[in-house]
Amino acid sequence: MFDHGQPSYAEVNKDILSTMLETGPKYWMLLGMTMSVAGICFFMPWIYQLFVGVGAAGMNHNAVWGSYLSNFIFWIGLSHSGTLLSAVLHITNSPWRKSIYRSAEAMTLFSLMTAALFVMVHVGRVWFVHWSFPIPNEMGLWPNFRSPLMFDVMAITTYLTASSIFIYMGSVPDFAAVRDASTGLRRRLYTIFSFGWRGTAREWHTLGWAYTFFAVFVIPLAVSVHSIVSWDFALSAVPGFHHTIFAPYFVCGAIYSGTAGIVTVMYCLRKFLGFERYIGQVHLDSLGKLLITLSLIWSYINILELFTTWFGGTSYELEALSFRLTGFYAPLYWEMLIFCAFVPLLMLFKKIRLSWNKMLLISVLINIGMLTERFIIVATSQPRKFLPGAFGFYVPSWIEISISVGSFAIFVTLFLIFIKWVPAISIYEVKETLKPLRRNV
Amino acid sequence: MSKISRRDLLQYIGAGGIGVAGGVLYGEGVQRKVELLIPQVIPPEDYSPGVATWYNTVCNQCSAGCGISVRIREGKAKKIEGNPVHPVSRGRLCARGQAGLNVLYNPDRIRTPLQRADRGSENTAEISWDDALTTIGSRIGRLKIEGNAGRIRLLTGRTRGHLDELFAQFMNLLGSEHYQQYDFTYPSALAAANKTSFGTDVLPYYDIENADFLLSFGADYLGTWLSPVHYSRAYGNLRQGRQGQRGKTVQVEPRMSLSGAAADEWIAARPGTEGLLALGIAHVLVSSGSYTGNDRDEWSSALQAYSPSMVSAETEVSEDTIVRIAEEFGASTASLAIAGGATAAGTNAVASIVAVNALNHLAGNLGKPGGVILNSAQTFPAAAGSSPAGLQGALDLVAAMQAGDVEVLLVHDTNPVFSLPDNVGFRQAMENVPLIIALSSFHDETTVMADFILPTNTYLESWGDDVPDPGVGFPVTSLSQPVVAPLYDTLPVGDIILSLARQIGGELPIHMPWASMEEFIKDRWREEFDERMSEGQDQNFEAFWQAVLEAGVWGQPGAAAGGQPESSSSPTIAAIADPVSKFAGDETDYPFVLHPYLTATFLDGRGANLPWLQELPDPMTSVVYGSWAELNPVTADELGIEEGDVLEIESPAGSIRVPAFIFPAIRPGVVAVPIGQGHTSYGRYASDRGVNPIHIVATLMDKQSGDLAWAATRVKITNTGERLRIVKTDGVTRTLGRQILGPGNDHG
Amino acid sequence: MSTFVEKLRQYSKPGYYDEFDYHWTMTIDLDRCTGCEACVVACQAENNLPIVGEERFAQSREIKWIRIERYWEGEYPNIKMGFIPMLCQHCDDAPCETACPVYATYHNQDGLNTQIYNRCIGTRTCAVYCPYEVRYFNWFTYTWDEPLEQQLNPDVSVREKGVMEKCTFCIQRIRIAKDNAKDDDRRRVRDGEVVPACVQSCPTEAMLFGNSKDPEAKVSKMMKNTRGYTVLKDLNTTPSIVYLKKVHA
Amino acid sequence: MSISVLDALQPAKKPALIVLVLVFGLFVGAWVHGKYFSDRSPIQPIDFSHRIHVTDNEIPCQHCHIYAERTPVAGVPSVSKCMGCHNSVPSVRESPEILKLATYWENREPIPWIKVYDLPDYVHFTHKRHIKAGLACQECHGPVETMDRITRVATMKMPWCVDCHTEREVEHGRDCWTCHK
Amino acid sequence: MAILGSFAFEEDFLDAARKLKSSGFDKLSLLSPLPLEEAQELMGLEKSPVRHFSLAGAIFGAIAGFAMAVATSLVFILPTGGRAIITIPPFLIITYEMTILFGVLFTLLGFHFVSGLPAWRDRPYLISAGIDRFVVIVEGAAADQVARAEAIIRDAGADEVRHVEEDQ
Repeated sequence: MFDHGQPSYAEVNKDILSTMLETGPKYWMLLGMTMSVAGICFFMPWIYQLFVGVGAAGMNHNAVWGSYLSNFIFWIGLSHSGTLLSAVLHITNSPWRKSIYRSAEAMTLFSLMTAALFVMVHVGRVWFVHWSFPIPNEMGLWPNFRSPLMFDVMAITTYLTASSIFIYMGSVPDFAAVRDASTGLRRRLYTIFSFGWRGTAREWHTLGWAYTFFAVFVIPLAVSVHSIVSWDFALSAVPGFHHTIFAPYFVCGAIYSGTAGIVTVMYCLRKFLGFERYIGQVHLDSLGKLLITLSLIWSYINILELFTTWFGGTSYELEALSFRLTGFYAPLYWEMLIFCAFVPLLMLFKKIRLSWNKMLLISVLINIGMLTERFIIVATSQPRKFLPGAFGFYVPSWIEISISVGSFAIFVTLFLIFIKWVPAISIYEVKETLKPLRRNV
Repeated sequence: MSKISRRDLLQYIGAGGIGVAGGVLYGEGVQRKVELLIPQVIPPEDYSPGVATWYNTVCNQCSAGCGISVRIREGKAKKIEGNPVHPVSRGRLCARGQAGLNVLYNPDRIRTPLQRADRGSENTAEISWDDALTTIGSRIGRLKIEGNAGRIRLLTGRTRGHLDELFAQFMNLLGSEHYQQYDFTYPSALAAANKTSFGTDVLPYYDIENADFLLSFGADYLGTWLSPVHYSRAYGNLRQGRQGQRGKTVQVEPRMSLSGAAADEWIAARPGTEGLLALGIAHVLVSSGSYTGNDRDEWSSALQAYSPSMVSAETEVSEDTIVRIAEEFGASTASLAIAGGATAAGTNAVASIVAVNALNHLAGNLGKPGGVILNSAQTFPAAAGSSPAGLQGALDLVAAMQAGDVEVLLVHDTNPVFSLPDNVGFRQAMENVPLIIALSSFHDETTVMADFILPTNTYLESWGDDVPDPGVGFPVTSLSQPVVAPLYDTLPVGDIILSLARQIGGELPIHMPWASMEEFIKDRWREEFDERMSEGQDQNFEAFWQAVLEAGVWGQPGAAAGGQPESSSSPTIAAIADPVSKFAGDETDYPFVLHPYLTATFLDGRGANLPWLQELPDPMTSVVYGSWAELNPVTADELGIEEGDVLEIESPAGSIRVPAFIFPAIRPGVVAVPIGQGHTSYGRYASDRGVNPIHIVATLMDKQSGDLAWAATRVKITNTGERLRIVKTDGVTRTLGRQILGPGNDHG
Repeated sequence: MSTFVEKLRQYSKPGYYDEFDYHWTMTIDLDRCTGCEACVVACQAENNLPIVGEERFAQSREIKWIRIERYWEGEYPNIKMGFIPMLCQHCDDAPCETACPVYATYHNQDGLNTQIYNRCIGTRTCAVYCPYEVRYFNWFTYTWDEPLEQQLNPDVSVREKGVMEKCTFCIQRIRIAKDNAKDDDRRRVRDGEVVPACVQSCPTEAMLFGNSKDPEAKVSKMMKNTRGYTVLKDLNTTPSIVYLKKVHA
Repeated sequence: MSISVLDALQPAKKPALIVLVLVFGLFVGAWVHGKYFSDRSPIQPIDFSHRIHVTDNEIPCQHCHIYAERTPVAGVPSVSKCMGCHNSVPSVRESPEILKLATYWENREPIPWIKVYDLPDYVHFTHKRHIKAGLACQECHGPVETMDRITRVATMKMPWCVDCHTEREVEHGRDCWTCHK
Repeated sequence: MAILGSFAFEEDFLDAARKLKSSGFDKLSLLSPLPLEEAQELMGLEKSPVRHFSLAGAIFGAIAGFAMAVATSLVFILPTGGRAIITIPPFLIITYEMTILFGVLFTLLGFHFVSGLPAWRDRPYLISAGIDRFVVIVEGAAADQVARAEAIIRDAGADEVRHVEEDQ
């Protein structure tokens, strides 16, 4: 479990809390950089777009959905690693979960927030977006619960709420640890954050039960969220969207890209926060195996999609398929296949699986591939719908590309803020994995 | 609660104050902008806010003369529709007609009289009407006194009705006989050929509505030819208007037009040989015994030379097709042949049309339903009838201008600089004219050469009347009235002429005593009403006038048409001649035939400044905003040309650069370029957009009619290697086996 | 209570809506249609469609509630062109309607597929779901060069950026006709009293509009024509526009 | 050593109170604005009194608002209409407000009345239908006959319209396309 | 008066707790830096009542979700896509999401309710309990019992014992 020998309890506290409490100039520089990138690349173009209209993006009549939505799915997908994986591993009691789940859950939260931002960027009149929430408004008119988009609204808000609660509750004992390690304002703040946690048997017991229930709720929720996102597409008759396989496809793809995301985040935590002691090869190995499995499922579903489309043989689907495979965006399609289906097979070799740098590369490639996948779904299906006369074309504008880049900066910014507010590794759960101290050993 | 210190209290008060102020500001901020409720000072009698009223008038967007109804709300024109009681439009209207609102509310309209120091430039100075009319009036008056009135010329577009009479009278009183019309779209050759065949140059009524078999040689009767709205309505009836009887249409033209697309059969005969094809069909009609008239022998000998085999070799239409069409044509109860477009724009246009007329003779459909019905030259109220003079007239004018014989040129409603080939040199010749006055609503290419621009009211702001040409088989006169108050400091063209007459003085104001065009028209109508119609009617003139004004049209549906057409075939037989067109340019140097065509949207370019029309996808290609050159896919393949490749199209008379468009329904060896774009000056929507193919047309002429043979130019094509994106709405133009055009109708 | 249960039962029935006396229907005879595009301009004039400009046109941002699609059949010289006017089909089972999260588009009691501009938040889902691609999005707030705005029809809202729009079967004309009918104490408008701008303008009378619930209406009779078909029938959208197939002689 | 959340919260009490006061102030401000400074009762260019015209002189509404029963718009009387009566009412001819009217008339200028009831452009309301349905003007415009200066009494927001339509069971009165198009 | 005993080793701590319990000290708090099953067993904690909250929340959410979907679609009768006004399949999705949402929210509520957090009142605590010490707190011991409790704690091997005044 621990590559460099077992630390003592006190060392665990010290190691983990120090990353939070001690802040160097590098951190501020990095934070400043990501914040400015987020501001310049994401918010400024968005504000411009708010003034001129969504026409600032490259979408057009033939493809009214564009990169904003593919980014939305990507981020929702990325969110699927954390909470879902954490909950599944919690239920199945996998010990290697404990040192990575906190950041994984944070990833969930922040990618969900980023995804929600993309919904805002996507819609034409964001200033009226509250009409899609089930809250009373001045028209006395409620949202349409028959709409797949409403499923989305409900699912994502629920997911966001549940994930926040999940990560928060898991952190309460750690907030107490922060409280104990600090003074002044921070101490007061963390007293409130930790609800005055003392770590009594009753508190631990209640938290344990509650946490298990959260996990039980979150697993079906996470599955439903990406299924619902897929239904935004699959419930339309659009060739390329209208597949029954879409829900499992999206869920699998989501977990796939999310898991790859965890590898990336793990690498960064290890590298920049010095968690070598807590994040070790066992994690890498386990995640590598998981990735291979997911990659194979993903490939299988892709083959299935091609096969059913070909086998169905309708003109609509075949045209959309041939555009995808051979049309303007074909290079992207093949790039996606290489990154998501073939490159991950390298992880079959244990040597590669245990190499941090190679795993980082593979995980980043997988996520590039998954981002492409979402773009391909959105961009190659809509312009080839039913009426050939309305066939068209969609190329993202600079605004869209900039906003996509900016979204990564937002994500990193949120993450950077997170590691200064919440212990990036669960302190008490790491302690659980240590061999208990015996007086006479 | 612990005691509140003074400091704390102040803080609370401060917070509360900021809160209240913020609340007030918020309330102010979300408050709606103050809107005013402006009452009228004195409301007009028929004014109802929020309720639309319809006024009938006449469309002026082409020379068909459709009756229109304009929807007016709160004094603004909102929509133009066809006038349901008008026999030409019958309640319908084409795209161009409906875009008339863009003429009225065009942002580029000339809003005040202008004076220009240097010709061709955009720099103009505003001038008052008084100053402008005084200056112009004194110049013209001096010429008249000096006896040089012949040096005054008036050039207008197609002008009919009493405005035509006003122009004629004005020029007559001045003592100049140089009132002339030029309209690119006017079918001079058709008029000349019909004069030969039927003895009258009043355009006849082609009764497509009741025809069973319509054979069109180049005439895009659904898009641009003579009276598209009327013919479209007729076409609908021909197809599906009669129970169990569906008329058939065949179109002969090298490039599929809207009518070609609608036709059951589209025949791309070799360009310039359409007339020959007509003669070939005629030959079969006579030789097969389908024609049984007394003069069969005469026909037979006249058509002797045009055997199907010979015609087939020339036209590259198979003998079978010729025979089959002839048989169907002969066998149909009401078969009708019409000619227009490129067929009527070759060097032997008149001969070609005569050949087509021969078919009508042989089918025996003259004066019958579904055939050719002659229109009466007699109309009510009678108006002088002058016709455009075609290329010959323009050449004469150019010659006169070059020779310095023109001192004052008045131009109205025509744009010869744009719609004449460059070779004619109209623009250059205008430089020799000391004073050019444009009566115009827009800065077009001709107007920018004018020294004085007198802005005219648009047709929606003017009085007028019109005798549609071609008519509808019975006497019809439309009355147009201003439907909105003039938007700017402009005057109706008739009023300008009357004011000028007053300025010039002499006997002019005596003979032209009317204060305005309205008065003039009403006066004329009253005169004739008293003369011709008051007998046997209880109606007085005012009631009659009100009724006509309300209906927008006066007509006599029951009245006999313009008498029987020349039933004798002999003039036609005598006129049969070799109808094959000659082309400018050598076939080896210039391997392609240039096929400029009028578009349903811009016609000869006059519609190009209307944004709705610029944004209207071309019916056949879906292209908007720009020009293109159509090539057959095979030809394009051979030359390695793809859509968007910029081609240099060079004729003996000049060259243009235009992007290629691969068009599957065009004869290989023909390159078609739409007319209408390529304006250098015509407002923001038209300027610097596309090319004008008329400019590279060689100045060949049909000798008999003096009409420009605009379809008789050969060109060569070079791929410049540049690319230009063609803006169009179409994606893929094949159904891909999808049931879009109906079950079992998808041939992929 | 029983009425409540009754209502519930009614509302659980698919396809239920408070039906009125109308089911507005259009027939388009492709044998008459010549593709002249008069309808396109008529619609533009009636419904305040923007003038988008060349650049935006090139990006497929044009707004044409009715457009003509053209399809070639065959190759030169035996080539034929098929025109088909494409406008909102006012499907009874419209895919677009279920897509909208805020009810900006729904089916009203006249069998019309509505679009409420001021309710729209611009998710554009309806446009994705529409198989006929007849929903148009306002990518910008379009403006008119002065004084072209004087032409705007005051009976139709001018749309701002970020909202979807589409053919309404000229609802303003339907409303005016119904208004007139009410004034005359008639329960129904007469056949032919409501004429959308496109139908009105059609020079070949290819289009016919009316209430298909009235068996005497011209449009009901025309719908029975053996050439009648609906586009993309296999998608089961049950459109309110019946096309009449072109006759190939 | 001991822990209590309450202790930790103690220093936050004052800022929280200040924020509370601020928020309360906001509400008060908004209310005050609505009550005293809103556009519900704008000052018109002429101090026209409906009370004098309707109650004292018993002029029916549609005598002046002539378009209400036949067009979507109620319409304000034209200047000529005002003058038509006031020319023949010598008693008040010299009052300053009538003199204002006379000035407008002499200059042939319309009176720039400020709209009190203004609907957004996407609402297509018609007076005609409502008058024909037998609604009194006061149902929506309030007791105009008692007002010296006209005051907006209804919100003119959608639920206000819809409630009435529901209450009166207007046939399809809740179809969005009844008003929005 | 509360007595705090801090232990370095888990077994000593459990030992002390067991002894205290058997000696009749009921108001025990067992503080540990990580959850200890033995300690929970010792305190007699088996199934947590949180689960009732979760169930109640889920049921409430399901009913509320479905009811919301049905009720709001009846406010305005706006048919879409030929579907019924009350369409079961999509409403089930809403129900599903709301079930989870309220399940989670009620579980959270349950946690707070059962665990007694956030704790408003002052409670004895040792910082080391959050790091590496196991702490036994005996509360509510009568004055005469304090010494006995302390003896038990010390016997078990506590490395530190403290007395803290409780505020009542």
